[in-house]
Amino acid sequence: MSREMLINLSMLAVLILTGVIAHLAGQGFVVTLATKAAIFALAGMGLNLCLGYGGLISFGHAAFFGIGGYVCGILALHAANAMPLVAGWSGSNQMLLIWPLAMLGAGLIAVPIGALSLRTSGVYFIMVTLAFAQMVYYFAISWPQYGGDDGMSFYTRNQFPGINTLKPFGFFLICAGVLVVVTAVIALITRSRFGLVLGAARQNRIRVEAAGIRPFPVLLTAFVLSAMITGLAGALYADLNRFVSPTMLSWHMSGEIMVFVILGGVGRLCGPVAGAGLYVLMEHLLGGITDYWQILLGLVLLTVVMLAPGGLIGILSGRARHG
Amino acid sequence: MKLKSLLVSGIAALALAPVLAQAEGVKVGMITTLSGGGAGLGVDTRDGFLLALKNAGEAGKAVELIIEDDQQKPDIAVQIADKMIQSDEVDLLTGIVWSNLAMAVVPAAVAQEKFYLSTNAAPSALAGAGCNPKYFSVSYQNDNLHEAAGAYANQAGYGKAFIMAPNYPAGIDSLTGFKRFYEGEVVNELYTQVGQTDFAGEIAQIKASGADTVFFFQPGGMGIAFIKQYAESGSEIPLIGPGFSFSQDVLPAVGDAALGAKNSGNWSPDLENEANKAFVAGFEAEYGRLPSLYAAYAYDTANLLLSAMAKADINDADAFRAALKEADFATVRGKFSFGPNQHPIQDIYMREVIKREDGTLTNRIIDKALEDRSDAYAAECQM
Amino acid sequence: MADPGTDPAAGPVLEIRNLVKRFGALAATDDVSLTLLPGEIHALIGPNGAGKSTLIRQITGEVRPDSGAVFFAGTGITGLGPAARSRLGLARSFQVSQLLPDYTVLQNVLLAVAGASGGAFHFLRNPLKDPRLLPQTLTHIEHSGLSGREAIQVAFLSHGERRRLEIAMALALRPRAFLLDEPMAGMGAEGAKDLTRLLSDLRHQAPVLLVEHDMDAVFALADRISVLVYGRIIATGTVAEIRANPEVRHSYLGGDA
Amino acid sequence: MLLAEQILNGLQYGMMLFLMAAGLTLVFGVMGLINLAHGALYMLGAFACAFVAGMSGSYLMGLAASLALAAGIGALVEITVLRRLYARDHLDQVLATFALILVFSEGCRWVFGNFPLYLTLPPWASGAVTLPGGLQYPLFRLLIILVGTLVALALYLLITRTRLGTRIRAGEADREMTAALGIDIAKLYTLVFALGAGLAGLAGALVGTIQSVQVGMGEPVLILAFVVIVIGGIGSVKGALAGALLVGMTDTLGKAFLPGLLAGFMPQASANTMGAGLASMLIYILMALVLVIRPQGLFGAKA
Repeated sequence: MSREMLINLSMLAVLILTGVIAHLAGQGFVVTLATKAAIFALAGMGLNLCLGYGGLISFGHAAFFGIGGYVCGILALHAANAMPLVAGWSGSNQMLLIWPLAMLGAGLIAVPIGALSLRTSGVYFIMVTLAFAQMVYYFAISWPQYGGDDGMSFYTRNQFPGINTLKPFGFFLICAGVLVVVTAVIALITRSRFGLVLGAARQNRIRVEAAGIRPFPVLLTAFVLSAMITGLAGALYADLNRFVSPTMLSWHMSGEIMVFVILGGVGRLCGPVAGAGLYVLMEHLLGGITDYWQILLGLVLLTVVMLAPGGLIGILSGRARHG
Repeated sequence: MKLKSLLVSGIAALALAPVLAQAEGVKVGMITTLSGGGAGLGVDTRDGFLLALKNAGEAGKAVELIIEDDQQKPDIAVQIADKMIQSDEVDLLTGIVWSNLAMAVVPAAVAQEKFYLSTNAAPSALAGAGCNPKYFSVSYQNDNLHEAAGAYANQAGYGKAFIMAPNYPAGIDSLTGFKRFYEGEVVNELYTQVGQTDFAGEIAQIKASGADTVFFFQPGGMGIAFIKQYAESGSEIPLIGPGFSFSQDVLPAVGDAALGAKNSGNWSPDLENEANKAFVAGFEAEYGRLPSLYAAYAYDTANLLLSAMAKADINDADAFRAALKEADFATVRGKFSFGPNQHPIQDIYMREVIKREDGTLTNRIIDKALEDRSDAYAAECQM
Repeated sequence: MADPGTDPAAGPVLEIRNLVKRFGALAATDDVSLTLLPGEIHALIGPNGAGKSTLIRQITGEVRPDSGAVFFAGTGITGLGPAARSRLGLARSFQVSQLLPDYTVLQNVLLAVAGASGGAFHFLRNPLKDPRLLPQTLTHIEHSGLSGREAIQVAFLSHGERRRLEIAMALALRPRAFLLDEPMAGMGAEGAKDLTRLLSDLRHQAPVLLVEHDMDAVFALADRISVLVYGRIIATGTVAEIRANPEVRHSYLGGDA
Repeated sequence: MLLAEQILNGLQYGMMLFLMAAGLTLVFGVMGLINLAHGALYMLGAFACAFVAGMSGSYLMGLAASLALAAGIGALVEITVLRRLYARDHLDQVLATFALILVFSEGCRWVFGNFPLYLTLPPWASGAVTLPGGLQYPLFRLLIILVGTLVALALYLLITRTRLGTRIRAGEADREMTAALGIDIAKLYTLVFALGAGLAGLAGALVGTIQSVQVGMGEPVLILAFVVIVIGGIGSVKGALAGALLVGMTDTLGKAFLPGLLAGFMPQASANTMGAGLASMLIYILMALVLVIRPQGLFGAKA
């Protein structure tokens, strides 16, 4: 096992242990923080798949995060009020049903967004993904049925067989479990033939064409998978707060998801775990000291970009580049 | 110098931000807006609450107050509420200014057996079928002030009103409230975005509408921007609004553009009663500015809380609730009692913006618009 | 190991018929026809700006011609994109090497082998351990003289090694024709000699359409030469015929060539 | 009359966007830098204006301060941070400038507090004027249109008629060549960046005057400015002007007239809400359309 893999696994372990120890110590709020970190890490993992491995700098992943959240919120709201949604079916409060639907929703929207955005590259790609996310954002604002600008609360967490999701630790276990599974799936995908081609498309699309493979479907698939994972994170985040609002779709959210990836290390398997953990830790610790903690976050981020482009995992593993 | 005084008050606000009083007693979490365009409302809410605690002396020290800024964002408010309930283990929440934030926080908080005392936001959804034994509105029900403005528009002989409010629960309650007693024609009903600061398009529509009055509900920074831009536009159509649109947090920044504007309020700095005189003088002495509606509501809320604490232990929820319901405190509004849905029954006045001798703008009462007003939703409340 | 598709009796492997491509008023390719016969090395030469790149890009599928057609192994491929043409066995190398700098030699060749056997959409097995891919990959690396360098990242390869790697990746496509765009560019004299040997071996695998500036290499390798000037083929013939052609001497080779 | 007024509103909005977009597009064209912190410079300009105008009592001093401070801070940031990013990929640029937004926004909050600041118009710029045709329109908004037009003209002259302009064009065409021509490329970059920053600061001050000056005010404008330059073609000042006017008009007219159109199909209240939201989406739909038809933007050079 390589040193980087060890570091990846220990990042996951640290996050899970934090939650467990906090629970045993009766620190319910720290458990919630660890849950938040796990969810942000998941969102970052989604983005990392297309940004880190595929080189697609999406500045619009908040759209998928938010769509996942809204799917969860809408289903829960309908279930709570027994309001018919489609064909007499009135939503659901079962996470195991909500998750695939949230992923499906995010994935379905990602297909046209990805297909159109992939017509461009470079700065244009960044700007176009941003613009599409803004479109979704404004759509959510102008859609009064589900709260518009105000967002909507669904007051009670959705259910998972055998676990009391209302207890912070129960919900933490679910989120951590999802994170572990998704990490394993991403590890598998990025080491597979698909991952080989995706990494190749990041480096040189012309070469991939010359090898007889069209980069477009590969990149689009990566983009959609990435959106689905981020959408799943959005569904969990909605359940964490029992509330969704257009803020989840805002460009600031896109920037933050990107920050998780960069802080931890672009294209590193558990970079987003390290990044999201660090982010939540800073938010909590520095936020307790000063209201202006984001200045410090900005400076840390600047330092990472200027001096340590490999992020936290890059520093720890001593390798400047992935690949 | 207007800017300087704003700067000074900003810095003073900073110094006060993490206020923690010690002593055993009730732990109160205040979630309010301390940054952005809505900061003026939250700062007055906080300051009014703190003033009441200070005036109460030893009794006030039994309240441990934790204050957090919600940035006027519902998701932040939800997260703060989670933290206050889980980590700080507060007994009671209060302070939310905006109805959309209240809708995001209050139902979950009361479901977790926490009391919530509203210092401002009181959306209709929480007054009717969604009422809750743990939820008290000390301010009003959202529709109230707007209902009074609608009644006033009839009296003043307006028959073609252009009505406008931000698109969030309180905005919708606002226009619903206005139309409840207003008998004339509504020439246009417009919802603006929350946080909007440029009203050029809306003003053009107003000018072209042929209305004889503009009723607008734009609290905080939105109101400041609207009134200033309206004054620049050359339109002569008179403005009326609820007290929020011409509140003390808005007036210094708008300047003379607001002079003479009629607005409705359940409180006014010149209201004749002992409690109010002490409040206005004390607030001015403590903070160097006149209190707004929001400060008055928060001051009443703190005093209501203290009155209940004197009668019951908060751990005995039923007793504490009964003590709150008695509303046995010296209100700055002259008279105050709770209706069956735990929303106030109170008088509502029309006010006018005037200039004091020292040049500050403020409101004075010109008429009583509604007497012993409850609200339109009380009957739907089952508890 | 002659590919079944290159049976000498089957006619030209690659055939270009009357290709025309205009950019505004400029005809970059003006009614060009040429053929690539089984087993031959056919060199395409011409001065800078003659339209060689545009012609190559139409053959690879990056640029659509305004009119005319391209046939490969007997089928029309005018409507196909570059990836599809590569999959049919039209292998190419680039003027400026197009490799994957973060990957090792092994991963680079693996990509090409993957392209030829089933494409990208396999999500489970690690290709480094895939018996469908690995033996072939190692064979191609060996044939192009890169044995022992498998684990080296491309960024650390020498220029000559990169050229060889490109050839290895072209071989991995099980090519029916090679399209080599200035493979000698930037090579020293010694490296050029090595590469010339490698190229002349290639014709045993499949015919080569060679675009090259290095006239020594062209005259040493080519069976036939076509000369492109101002978007038109002005002559096609054996080395001797082209050397003797007055029009070619005048417009391209110059008096002393 | 309503239409005329809304068109003027659209023009004013467009001009303001142009002031923002011009700097953004120049910086991208010349240095290849994507600068998210441009909105922060807009905010800094507004705060500088509010502060200096408040202290000195002179609005014009405030405007001058907004230009000077934004340009100064722009130059400083260019020299200390951004210069190192020109050769990096866009991801690093996005992140570094995102980090700068956090630093500037929170820094501003720290210095000026959480309260929005409000500026008072000087008497000579306040009130409404009656235009030919009887339309009353705020004088200050007319002034913004005028300033935008003047800046567009000045930029045109600067780029086509001056030595600095020649260098800027050379810089856009080929960075290495510009260096070979003996132009001090570092100084040129600082100058271009400061120019763009100054314009953003000026825009912030002007808008802050009619609205309010607060932390975060630059962000919505920044996003729109990006839409503008993507529509216009990244790097083209002409494109920035065209894109800005297009976006300004689309947004204003959409907000003004979409609700009316929708009211034909649904109740007035929901038509108003939907209309406002759709109008906001309209800009992005416009952008998507432009990109589908011309991926390099209206005036962009082919990539």
